[in-house]
Amino acid sequence: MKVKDSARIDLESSWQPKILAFLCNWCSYAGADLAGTSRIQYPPNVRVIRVPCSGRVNPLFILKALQSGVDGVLVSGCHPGDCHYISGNYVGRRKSATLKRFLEYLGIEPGRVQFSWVSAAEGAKFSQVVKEVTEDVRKLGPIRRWTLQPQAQKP
Amino acid sequence: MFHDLGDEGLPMKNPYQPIPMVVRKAWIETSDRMLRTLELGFADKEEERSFQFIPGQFCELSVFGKGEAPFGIASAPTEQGALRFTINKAGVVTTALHQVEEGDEIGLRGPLGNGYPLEAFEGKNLLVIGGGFAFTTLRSLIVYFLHPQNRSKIGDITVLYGARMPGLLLYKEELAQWERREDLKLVVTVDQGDGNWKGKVGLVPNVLEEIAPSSNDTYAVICGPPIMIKFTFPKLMALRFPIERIYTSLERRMKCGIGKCGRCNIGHLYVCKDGPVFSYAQLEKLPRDY
Amino acid sequence: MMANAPSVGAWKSIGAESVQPFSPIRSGNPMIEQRIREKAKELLSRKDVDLVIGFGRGTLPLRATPLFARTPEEAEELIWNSFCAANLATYLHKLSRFKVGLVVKGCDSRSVVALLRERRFEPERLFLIGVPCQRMVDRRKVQRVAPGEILDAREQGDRIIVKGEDFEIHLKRDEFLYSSCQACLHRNPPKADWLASPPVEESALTEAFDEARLFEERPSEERWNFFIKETSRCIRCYACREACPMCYCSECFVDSSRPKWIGSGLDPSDLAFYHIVRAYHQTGRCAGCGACERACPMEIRLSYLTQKLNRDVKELFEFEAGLDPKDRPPLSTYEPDDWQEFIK
Amino acid sequence: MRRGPAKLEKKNLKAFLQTLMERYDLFGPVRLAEGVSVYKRIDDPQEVDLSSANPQKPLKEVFFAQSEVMFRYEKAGRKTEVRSTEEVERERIVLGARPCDIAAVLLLDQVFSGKDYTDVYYAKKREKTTLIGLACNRPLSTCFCASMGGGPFVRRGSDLFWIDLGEAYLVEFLTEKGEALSQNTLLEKADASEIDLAKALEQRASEKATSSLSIEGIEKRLDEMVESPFWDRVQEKCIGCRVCTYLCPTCHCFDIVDEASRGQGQRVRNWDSCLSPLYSLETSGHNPRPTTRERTRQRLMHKFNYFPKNFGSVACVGCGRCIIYCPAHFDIRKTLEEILVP
Repeated sequence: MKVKDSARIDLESSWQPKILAFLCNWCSYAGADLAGTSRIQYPPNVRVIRVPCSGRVNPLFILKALQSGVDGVLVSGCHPGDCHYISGNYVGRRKSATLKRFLEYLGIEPGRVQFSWVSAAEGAKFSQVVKEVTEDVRKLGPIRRWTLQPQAQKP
Repeated sequence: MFHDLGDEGLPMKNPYQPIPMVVRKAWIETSDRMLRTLELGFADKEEERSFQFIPGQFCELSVFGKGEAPFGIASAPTEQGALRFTINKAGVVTTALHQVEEGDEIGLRGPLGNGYPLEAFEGKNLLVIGGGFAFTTLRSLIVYFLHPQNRSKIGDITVLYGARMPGLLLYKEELAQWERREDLKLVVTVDQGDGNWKGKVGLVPNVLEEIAPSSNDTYAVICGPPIMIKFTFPKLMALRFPIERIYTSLERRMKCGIGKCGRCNIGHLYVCKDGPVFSYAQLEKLPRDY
Repeated sequence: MMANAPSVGAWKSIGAESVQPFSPIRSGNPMIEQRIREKAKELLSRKDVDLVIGFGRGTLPLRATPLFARTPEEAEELIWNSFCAANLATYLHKLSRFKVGLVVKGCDSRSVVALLRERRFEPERLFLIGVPCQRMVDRRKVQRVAPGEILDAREQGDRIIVKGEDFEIHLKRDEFLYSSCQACLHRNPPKADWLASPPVEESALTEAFDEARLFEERPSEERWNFFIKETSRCIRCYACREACPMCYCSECFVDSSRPKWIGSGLDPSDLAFYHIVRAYHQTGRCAGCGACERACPMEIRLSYLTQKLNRDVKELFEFEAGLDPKDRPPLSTYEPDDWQEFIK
Repeated sequence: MRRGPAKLEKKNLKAFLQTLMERYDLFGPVRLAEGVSVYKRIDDPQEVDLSSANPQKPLKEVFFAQSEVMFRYEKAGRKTEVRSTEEVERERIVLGARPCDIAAVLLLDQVFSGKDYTDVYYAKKREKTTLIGLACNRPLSTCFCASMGGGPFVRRGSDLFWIDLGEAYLVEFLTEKGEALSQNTLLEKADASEIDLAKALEQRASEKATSSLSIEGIEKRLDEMVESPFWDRVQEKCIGCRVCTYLCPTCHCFDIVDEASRGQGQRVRNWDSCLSPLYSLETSGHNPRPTTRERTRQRLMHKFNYFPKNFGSVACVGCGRCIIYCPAHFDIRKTLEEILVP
């Protein structure tokens, strides 16, 4: 993943939330595309990684992104019933539900990891989702609770 | 004890810190593109002068950010100016070494390990048996003894080298040159030929049986995949090679290369420090931990 | 090392004072040990199994150790007491070629069921010697209330009597249970080929120690700080992973070099990463046996992590691991109407 | 002629440590949680905890950290600049080290000094360190130092040796390095009764830590046991974690890895363990020690056969950590007995 360095926070004042979005190839990625071609504005804070299906998103991807300093993660896939692979998004939904609740339980703020259904026709919804996620994460501020520290000094 | 260390006014040398080497040349050796040879020059002339090695020793090569791995030195001490390594692409470090370009700098620590017992070989005949990409340090050994300065130190040299397919043979141009030499008997064999292959076809143990080199006054050095060694060893026994005169170079997972980090031990010996070259007489006394 | 009061309320360290010790429930049948031995001897002498894995006497007080009996004589060494804490199902992975008689408590049996569901081994090669569990005693809790090193310990009814060089104290057994045992709702093995005693009465849900609930009541930041403080002690010995019967991946994500998910050192964020994933990978698979926490030499609190996952899985998917061998693991299936309020 | 023993009142301990910290980096046992402690760099004398027995992580960690940067590097074009981190700036003091852990460090000295190569990371720390040993007044039932040639009051390897007298520590000066601290004004002259008390404590502790296990002849015995079915039984309950090796004061295997991002990074060494399958796994997929059988054998053979062959003594000091912390309750004393009395 290339997010690691680009996600480093430079200065508090100039801070802009960095959001990583995993978009499914068939719906949400096409939705983002549509938002672009339709010239619908959305915040530039999001970096997109295209995945075959929202069910493909290994929880490790989300965790690694957060640990590497990404301020927020969005996972977006096809609406229920629309999955290109019939059930990928349903299975993914269970992973997302348990992971989200678990991270919140540990003390990762609820807004850091978010999920959405965005179809290929929903350019406007994609834009709306990105706006919301960006604003949520902006309110939370830079991720501090869980990022790599410089290697512990030798004793 | 420890408190006295360094009191002699000499700075302790850091055995973990690599020296910089420049990739002078790099080329693919085999048709499967899994073996690549790097020719490395010293970035620091001082290091070059102090770098003395014998065939059979190895170095740790570093690609910074990827890590370090051990490789037998494929060039001979008689080849001045550069070191040569042939790298089998398998893990993270070797993949990175397949990607470095000419002019890049990489790190090197060495020479490490004991090397072949050249003095013992002197005045005797030498049988070299190699299989696949384990031919690297054997090349070093052969080139060393073929050098005009050293050729007279040793009797007959017989080289038996096998690979699965013609395309997987290392150092093909050099093999062709050796073929023409009179002071070296070279037998190259492949498990399976192809349309262009005019040489021998047959497994190394069978070919060894066929050429039946004499064990009189002869040392055998054998390196290759475990399966080859397993079947060739009995043939050497049948040819009456005593185990004291059969040598091999062992491969083990290594890290430090200087006998500190554990892991490569066989019994109380460390392959990195006490090896990698062992005689079968030595190995016989050790646990079968390899 | 020495505390003045029993520290049953393990959350005291983060300020929760509301934990109540259990009301005592009947202690274990004293005949269990003998019955286990008899059964093991029978299985071994009839060659129904190659070996029986149970518990043997430890070399230290308050400890039992896994025992691998291959002959009826060795089966005489089998014991049963309140220190038989290990989840022996973890040994099944390395004994794939043998017919095994396995001594299982409720949680251990659930692990076996979950593993069978994941097709880790053929059910035919297992004989489960079920023991309805009296719940196990946490030796560390006991040591903490003792004024010195414990040199001898025995159980007497619902008491544990521990002795040291210059002390002897009597403790109420049920006040020193493992937190995972305090939380247990399935003390009877859901699957066993034979039971060493009649089933015990299960604890009522309301009585069970809900560590996760208590933790949840803390503010978010405090939760994170607690989690990090605990995991920062981790020395990456992976005892938690190895002790867990469900951790059997041929390559754990921490060991993968391509991709490399996690740094190799002791960076607190890497340690947290490891523990998040180790726990999360148990979602819908964990029997709540607490083996991970018990194995930790640095006494890192771990049970509250899997407890939360277990509770969520129950709440969201009405699933409890290892109860029914026919149930699909919840993360490998779905219902069209699964909870999704969190999705935009 | 060394100075006679001094005493340090416990009420002056913190002040004493404070004065040491002006000139030295201080290391000692620190409690991380109830029942859990480690050796750590001391930032505040308040942290030091000399009350508990051995910390979980042994003294070796002070010289051979579990995770240590060896050098940092930065890419500049096609060149790479390497900067080693081996230098140790300040003198160091380690306090509260038990005799068994110090005995273990003396073994590690042999490994890391070596005839051919000196491990500079270890050696430079070791050189700059003054070791304050702490007598064990109450050895635990798991302690078997006496069987391994040590004892609760063995002073070998200590520069200073402290004995807990209740309200004060008796302070003995054993080396020149140790004597360098003798001028500290918080150290008072010890009187005869205090020295007698220390002797009585030593007597009592030594009686408690008797050598019930003799390992005479173990190296030879193991020579004959390499292929013994014994190992099949020994390995049975091993779950393959690394507790016994990481917490062992003499185990010293390590791994070397690069941690990098975009052109800069560091080479790090981390403790490794022969009980991990990855330890000996080769890139080809071949593993010379494929099961816990070979791995547990390696652990025991290294301690009681290979190490004696290479360095003349067993690599076990009888601290008992592996017995206390093994999740499967493997007791090395029992195994040694089984090896010696088949």
